[in-house]
Amino acid sequence: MKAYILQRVLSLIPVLLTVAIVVFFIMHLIPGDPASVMLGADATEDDIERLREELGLNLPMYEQFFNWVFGLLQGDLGMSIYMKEPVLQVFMDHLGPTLSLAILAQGISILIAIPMGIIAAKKRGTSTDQMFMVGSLLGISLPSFLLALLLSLFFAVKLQWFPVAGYKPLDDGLLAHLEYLILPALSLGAIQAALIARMTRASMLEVLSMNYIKTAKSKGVKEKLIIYKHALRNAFIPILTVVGQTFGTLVAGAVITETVFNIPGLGQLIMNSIVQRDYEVLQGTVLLVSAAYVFINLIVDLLYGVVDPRVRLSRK
Amino acid sequence: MGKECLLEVKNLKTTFMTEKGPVTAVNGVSFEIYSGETLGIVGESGCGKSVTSESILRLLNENTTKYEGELIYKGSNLLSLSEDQMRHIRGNEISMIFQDPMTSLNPVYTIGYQIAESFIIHQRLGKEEAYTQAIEMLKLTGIPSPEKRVNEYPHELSGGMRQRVMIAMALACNPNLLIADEPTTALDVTIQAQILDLIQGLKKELNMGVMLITHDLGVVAEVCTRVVVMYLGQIIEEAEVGSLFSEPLHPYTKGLLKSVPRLDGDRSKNMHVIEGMVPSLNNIPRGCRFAPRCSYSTSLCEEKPPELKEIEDGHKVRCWHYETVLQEGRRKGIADAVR
Amino acid sequence: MEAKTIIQKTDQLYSKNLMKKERQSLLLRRYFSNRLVVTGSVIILILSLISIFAPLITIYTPYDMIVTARLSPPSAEHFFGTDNFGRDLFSRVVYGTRVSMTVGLTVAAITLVIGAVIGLYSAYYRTLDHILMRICDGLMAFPAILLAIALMAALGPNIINVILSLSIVNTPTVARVVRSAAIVVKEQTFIEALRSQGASSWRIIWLHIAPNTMSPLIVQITYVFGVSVIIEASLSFLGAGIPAPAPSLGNILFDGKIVIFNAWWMTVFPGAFIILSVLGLNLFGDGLRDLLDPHTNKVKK
Amino acid sequence: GCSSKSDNSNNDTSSASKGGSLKVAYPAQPTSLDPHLTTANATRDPARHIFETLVTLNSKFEVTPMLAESYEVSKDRKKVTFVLRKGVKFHNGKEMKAEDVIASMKKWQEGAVAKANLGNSKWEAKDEYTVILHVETPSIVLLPVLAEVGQFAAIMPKEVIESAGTSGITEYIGTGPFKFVEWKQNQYVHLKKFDDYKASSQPADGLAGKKEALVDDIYFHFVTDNSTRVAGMISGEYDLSVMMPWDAAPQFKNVPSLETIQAPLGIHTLIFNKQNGSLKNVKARQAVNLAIDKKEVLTAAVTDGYFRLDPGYMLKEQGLWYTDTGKEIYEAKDTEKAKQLLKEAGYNGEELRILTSRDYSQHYNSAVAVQQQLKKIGMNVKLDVVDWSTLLDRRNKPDQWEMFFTSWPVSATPLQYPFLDSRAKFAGWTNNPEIDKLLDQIKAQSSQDKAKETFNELQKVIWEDMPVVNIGAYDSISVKAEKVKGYQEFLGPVLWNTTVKE
Amino acid sequence: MKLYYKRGGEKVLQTLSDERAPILQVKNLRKYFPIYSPLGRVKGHVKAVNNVEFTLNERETLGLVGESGCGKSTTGRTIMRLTEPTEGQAIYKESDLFKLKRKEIEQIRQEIQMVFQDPHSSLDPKQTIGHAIEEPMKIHKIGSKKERMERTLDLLHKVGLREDQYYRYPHEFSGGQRQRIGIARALAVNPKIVICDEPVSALDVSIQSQVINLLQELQDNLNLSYLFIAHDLSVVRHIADNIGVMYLGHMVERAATDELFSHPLHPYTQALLSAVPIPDPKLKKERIILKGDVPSPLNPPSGCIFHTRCPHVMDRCKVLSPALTKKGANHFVACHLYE
Ligand SMILES: Nc1ncnc2c1ncn2[C@@H]1O[C@H](COP(=O)(O)OP(=O)(O)OP(=O)(O)O)[C@@H](O)[C@H]1O
Ligand SMILES: Nc1ncnc2c1ncn2[C@@H]1O[C@H](COP(=O)(O)OP(=O)(O)OP(=O)(O)O)[C@@H](O)[C@H]1O
Ligand SMILES: [Mg+2]
Ligand SMILES: [Mg+2]
Repeated sequence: MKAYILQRVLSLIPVLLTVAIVVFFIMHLIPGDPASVMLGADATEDDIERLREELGLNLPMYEQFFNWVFGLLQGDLGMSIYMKEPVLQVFMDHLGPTLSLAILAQGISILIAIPMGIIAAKKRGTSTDQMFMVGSLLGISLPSFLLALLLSLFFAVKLQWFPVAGYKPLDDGLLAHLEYLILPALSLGAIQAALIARMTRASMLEVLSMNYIKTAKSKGVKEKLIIYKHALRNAFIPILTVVGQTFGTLVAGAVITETVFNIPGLGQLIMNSIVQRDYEVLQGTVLLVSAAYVFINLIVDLLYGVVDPRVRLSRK
Repeated sequence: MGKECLLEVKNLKTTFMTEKGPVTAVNGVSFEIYSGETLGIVGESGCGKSVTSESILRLLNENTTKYEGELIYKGSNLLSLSEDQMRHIRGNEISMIFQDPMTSLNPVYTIGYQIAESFIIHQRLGKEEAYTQAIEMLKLTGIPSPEKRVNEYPHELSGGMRQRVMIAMALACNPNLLIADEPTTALDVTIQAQILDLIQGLKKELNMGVMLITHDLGVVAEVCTRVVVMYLGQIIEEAEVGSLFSEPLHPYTKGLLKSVPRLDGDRSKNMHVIEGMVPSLNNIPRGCRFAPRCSYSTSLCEEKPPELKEIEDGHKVRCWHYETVLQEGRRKGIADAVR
Repeated sequence: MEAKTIIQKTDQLYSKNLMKKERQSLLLRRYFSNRLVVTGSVIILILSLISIFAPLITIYTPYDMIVTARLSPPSAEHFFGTDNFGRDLFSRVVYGTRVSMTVGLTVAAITLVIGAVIGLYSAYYRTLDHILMRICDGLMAFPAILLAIALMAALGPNIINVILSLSIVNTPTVARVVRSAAIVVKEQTFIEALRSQGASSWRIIWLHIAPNTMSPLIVQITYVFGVSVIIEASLSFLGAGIPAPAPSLGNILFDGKIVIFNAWWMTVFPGAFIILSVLGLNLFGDGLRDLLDPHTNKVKK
Repeated sequence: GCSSKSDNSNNDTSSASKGGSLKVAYPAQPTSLDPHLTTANATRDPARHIFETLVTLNSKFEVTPMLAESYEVSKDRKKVTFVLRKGVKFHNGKEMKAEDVIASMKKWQEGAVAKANLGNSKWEAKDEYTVILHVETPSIVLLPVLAEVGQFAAIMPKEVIESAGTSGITEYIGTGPFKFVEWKQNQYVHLKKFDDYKASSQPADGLAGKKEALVDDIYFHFVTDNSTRVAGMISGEYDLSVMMPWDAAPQFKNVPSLETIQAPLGIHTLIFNKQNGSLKNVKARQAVNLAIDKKEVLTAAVTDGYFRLDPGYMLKEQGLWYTDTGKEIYEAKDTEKAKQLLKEAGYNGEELRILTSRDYSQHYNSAVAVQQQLKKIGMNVKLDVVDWSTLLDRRNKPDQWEMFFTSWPVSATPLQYPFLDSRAKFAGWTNNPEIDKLLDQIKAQSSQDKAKETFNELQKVIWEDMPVVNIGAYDSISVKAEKVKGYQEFLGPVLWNTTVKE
Repeated sequence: MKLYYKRGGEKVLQTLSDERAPILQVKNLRKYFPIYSPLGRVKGHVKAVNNVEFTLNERETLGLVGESGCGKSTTGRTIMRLTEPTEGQAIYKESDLFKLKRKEIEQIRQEIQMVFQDPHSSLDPKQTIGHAIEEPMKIHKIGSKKERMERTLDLLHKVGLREDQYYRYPHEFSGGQRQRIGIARALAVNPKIVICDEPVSALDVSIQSQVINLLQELQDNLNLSYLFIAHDLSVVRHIADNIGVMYLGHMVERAATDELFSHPLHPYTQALLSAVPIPDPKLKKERIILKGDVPSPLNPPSGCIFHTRCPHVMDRCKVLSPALTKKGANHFVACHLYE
């Protein structure tokens, strides 16, 4: 087990290296740099050049890359040019909102989607099934920004049930915290919910046709128990996979949601870092987000073992 | 021990609603099972053996399956029982072992739990007590160190052991009738011998009726008392084991018996062959279902489906030409004896 | 002898044609009995026709502006009203659909080819697998829309770069799907049988593994198509997609966002078209999966 | 309801309720709050509440003392003596003295604005409360530059300046009516009332005079998405929002609890690349001017009612400078002549790129409209839509563009426009010796009247040589909740003397 | 050329198989599959094939029997070089198959072909069966397009399929027919040796005999040598001239078929034979029921690999592994009982 985790952690290295290379070179290929951004629209070239030199931006690109990677190897993600804080610090400052948002979105989507998928599978072919599935299809087809816009228009502007935008940390009380996050989480979780509902249904349908379900039935187990005890747990692995993968997309989706709802999370941080060319913040953030994605999927893989004992010991 | 009739299957007809229209996989099957006997059901793949057995416990998907006929168990028709009443019978009075022990056990629960579940459902035992009982059951099936095994998962056991677990599970509540659907097909011969031995022993001990489904005539010959031969959803012959093997009345049974390779057969001869293939259920011959492959077939066979007819005491056959078959068989038998 | 072969051949020809017809009619029947695909294809067909015949069904070009008539509501003259430059919204939505469909289609085609090559080869060669899949993992771990935004920022926004960056974003998922399907196929006995006949790897990969990964691939590709339409819209929505003045559903929405309170038509129409096109594609993909998978089609209610 | 340019500056504010907090939805996050560093509005607007300058502008754009009690310009105009107000405290409790002013000015002078106008001027402390500025060449812009609002000459404690790094100060300590509390990245900047603020005794006027913090807290919430700001104002989430999208204005009219404030923002210009490409030729530029329908462009950019068709490079409000010279050229619109001029310029359908960014809708919308208009005279125009930072980078490269739109906030003098001076090397690379000469002349003039006269000449040259085209002047829209009283806008939001009635 | 056998009629007894020239000699074959730890280190080995030796003669069938997992398929696959052997030699036509280069082995595969167990997965579902049969000819560039087509049609005919089925897809065929297609495909390039890996295990009895008859017929007509892998002793008995019995990677006994069935020496062979159910209810024979399961090849028992289940186990067996020794003409056994 330990060895397995170690192996997985080691396999992170090439993945993160790919991410590092891609993010570094994309960032540095984008025209514009922090020096010109910082000095504003009317700055002269000389000023910009001077600042560039001070910030070490005039070094050859490979040199900058190796400096950065060298720092990484020592656990130093660099500094934010604007915020004058270590990237890790900046990242942590923005992690909270996104994490809350992602967890809430994922929570809502799981709570809605899994029962929906189960019911649809149980009532396969009925109108309930069709309704749920068309609903979930709509969920996939509706771009999240559109949904975000509509939700905010209706619930925040028109009904004024929720604030339009902004964020309150957990310290201000759970209720205030949630009040600001409900709409964004809904708009972010819709696609997830749709995907999970569909996966649950497909997976349940497959499991329900397995022999051991027949065995359970032949033992006289109640249908409810068959579904929730015998089938669901077996159907869980593909569901878990989707949950793990969508968790990654939540962060990406957060870019839009956080923009619309003005939540100071990683999405905003990333967008702003691109806009402001805050190289090291963007590089570090993307790297950490990617690592988190890989890490979440590692956890998902480990959860497989909890759900399914077959996975526990032997791995190919 | 008296032979009481446990289950009477009367004209069972099971129809699936499929994309291409209704498919009747089992068409008018009737037989009885008595306590203490082993009834064999044989037939080639797809002839409806499993559907018959699953129909008895009503395990098939209710949405897409239609049952007709009667299944008389203890005076009531299983087909007209409520789902709740049916659940009380399943696993408690009639239980079942499936063909493939790997896929028939739930991979995510320990075998202990899966056996204990029967006790918990039907005898309302507490968890601990149920586990103790589960260990007892495992012991009964001859699994070494059952105390340890109860906490293992199906994938940690070998095929033979898994099948023992299935048996332990099925026998947990002392059922009156055990349906074993190809219990040894997935196993090796030496393991198969172990399992069959076990079922035979337990049957005697518990005085159950056993319905053994198989396509292996060798297995039937070794363990069954009575045999039903199925072909394409119908019973074509039913008899005591002895008379079926010595005097098969249906050309198909006869062909089947001959084409089974035997350890004592003549190696130099070509193996006997039943020409042709089983037609699909969507395309059933109008007359006798076996007619297209039958060497005795006449125009009568092609026109008119024969009825299942009792020829001798307990020996039934569905064939227009059983007499010819019988006579030919007797002549051959004499010839064999002479040689 | 010759006569015999001729007869045989005509026989074959005959039965071949017959079988083809039979198969076609069966497929057709299955197709029409599958409500999902039919609905999906009708939607896609209509949208495709709209985009192909865009110049014929619009009165105005998407660029003609009458600034004085900006933001006028739907009327007989402008079915969908006008936008913030006084351009005909109907025309812009129609051309925008054209752009979205083109982007979706091209991205689908590119990812199909590249994803298939990567997926097949990494399924077949283990060492290659390690390298390629790590790269794919890396690209997948990279939040897709960010990669697209960053790429767009780096390459500059134009339709080719949109397509390019969406292709880069989507290729890893396609490659993964192909790979996992191909790994299953590769383990099947018929591949071993081919090897035992002395078949070369090229032959095995392209003539035998590839055709057998088609159905998950097709489903994934329709998904990519849908996702590309949405991401393109999102990029445009964030101001990083198809650059103006060319219309795309996303950048119409971007413009409409600000006037959402006083010009609902600038949100409703392009929004509806995006939903329709993605919905159509998803329906089509789902139905296609059912069509291609004989197991799910067995039981009918 | 909609009101005029600014809220009638109330004098009865003292009687109005004090306290409470003001939530401002601000469209952009600053890169730094160090006003010495950048001209960006996002820095200016929060920073002006924290920091103050020696002199500032009143509502008539006249230079007025602020931290200085008074100032005196020597005869030869080479020496300015500032007498500092006594007892002015920094937010850290320290009193502001001459050494702080000198340190601050030295640092400020490294910035572009100061460097261009002050050159190597020296500061000297005469005593604790007197500083003297020595300049090499006398200039009419000297004081206006010190009062400039963008990249302004903020006075900070000496220690803060000593500990500042290359990219600005790290401690935001000034003398303003509000003190800096917290900057939550991508979230808000929080300012708090500074209790020890020592206000000027003069009446409030523009940025000058008496300032009083009437609210306890100010939050500059950074809300980059325009529609979110609009929605946030409508739902009452925020109390005030500046730089609203013009298109949203009609919407606010329907909300009784909101008031719209319209204030002059500046001039809208189309900049030509005079170093590279077809527009090097003045005839081509003139053709462009003839082809552009300025009203249409401005309507597309900022919608009807928020612009003025005006050839002046200084605003009408700036009576010290304003002139409408060049009106005929500005108003001329003649497609045929434009085509003719194009032909003369030797234009052959080469692709012309308008560099623009969606980050500023007025620039982008103008570009879209102009592209259509230029097509009519046969110009092959393409839009290069990039993000703002890319635009900043690309516009410095002569081979990457032919035109771009940009606006110029109201400036105290015309000398601050970098697009005129060849020495500023500003994108577009205007290189007209005559313009340079006139600029120098203005600078050297001893009186405002003479300077204005020379400027009149300059504007004429600009309209003839057309290094840029002035499309017109336009206003910004801000929206505030009704409960916000006493708010005014002068070259940006002014939040002192403003109350929130709870 | 001398014919030894005539099927279907009187048999010409053949006595010594030495008369026939050996075509394939396998010596000292070992195949260990490494087991990796998650970190990629080798944790141990699955000893799938351990020191297997046999000779396959021209126009002869060598049967390989044993229970699931004993290494039969691995033996076959190693000879085909579908997996690389750990050790050993396979002499074919004076060259060692295991030493051939990649290109050479692709060439030699024309002469050694294989028929697989599972008729469902051994055909490409997306390829018509005509093309499937033509494929090996294409690979080895045999004949023109027309010739290939004609040969394919001929082969289809030979294996009892209709020519007009050329354009059909595998899913349109039954298991038995698919197996025939597999055989036709193996024969397309005129092989000398055909390795049949459980070609009938997946088939029903009535179909099984059709395929076996076909294989025998083709052997006679085309002078083929078969390495026939199966777990069903009664089937192997029918087709094989010599039989090797495998247990846990080892060959425990090898003899001519009749010799093996009449005088099984190894206790495992004896148990295996006794466990085969005989389709004759009158014949109640004494079965040897082995205890326990087959041990894992990852961790085989010390000494004689069979000692954990052997009814005759002696102390010696637990430590000493017996060598394959000759007991009579062409009869080899590895057991301490016979030393
Ligand atoms: N759910 C179903 N829907 C439609 N047809 C079915 C269904 N289940 C079984 N059948 C069909 O019914 C027939 C009988 O199947 P059954 O499983 O009883 O055969 P069997 O005799 O048990 O065969 P085997 O030996 O392979 O287990 C088959 O043709 C099968 O295709
Ligand atoms: N690629 C492999 N990696 C690791 N172990 C393997 C591999 N292939 C086979 N084995 C193991 O080698 C042993 C022999 O397998 P093999 O397939 O040869 O058995 P078999 O006799 O053909 O069994 P069956 O009758 O089930 O086909 C088994 O324990 C199997 O698990
Ligand atoms: Mg069955
Ligand atoms: Mg095998």
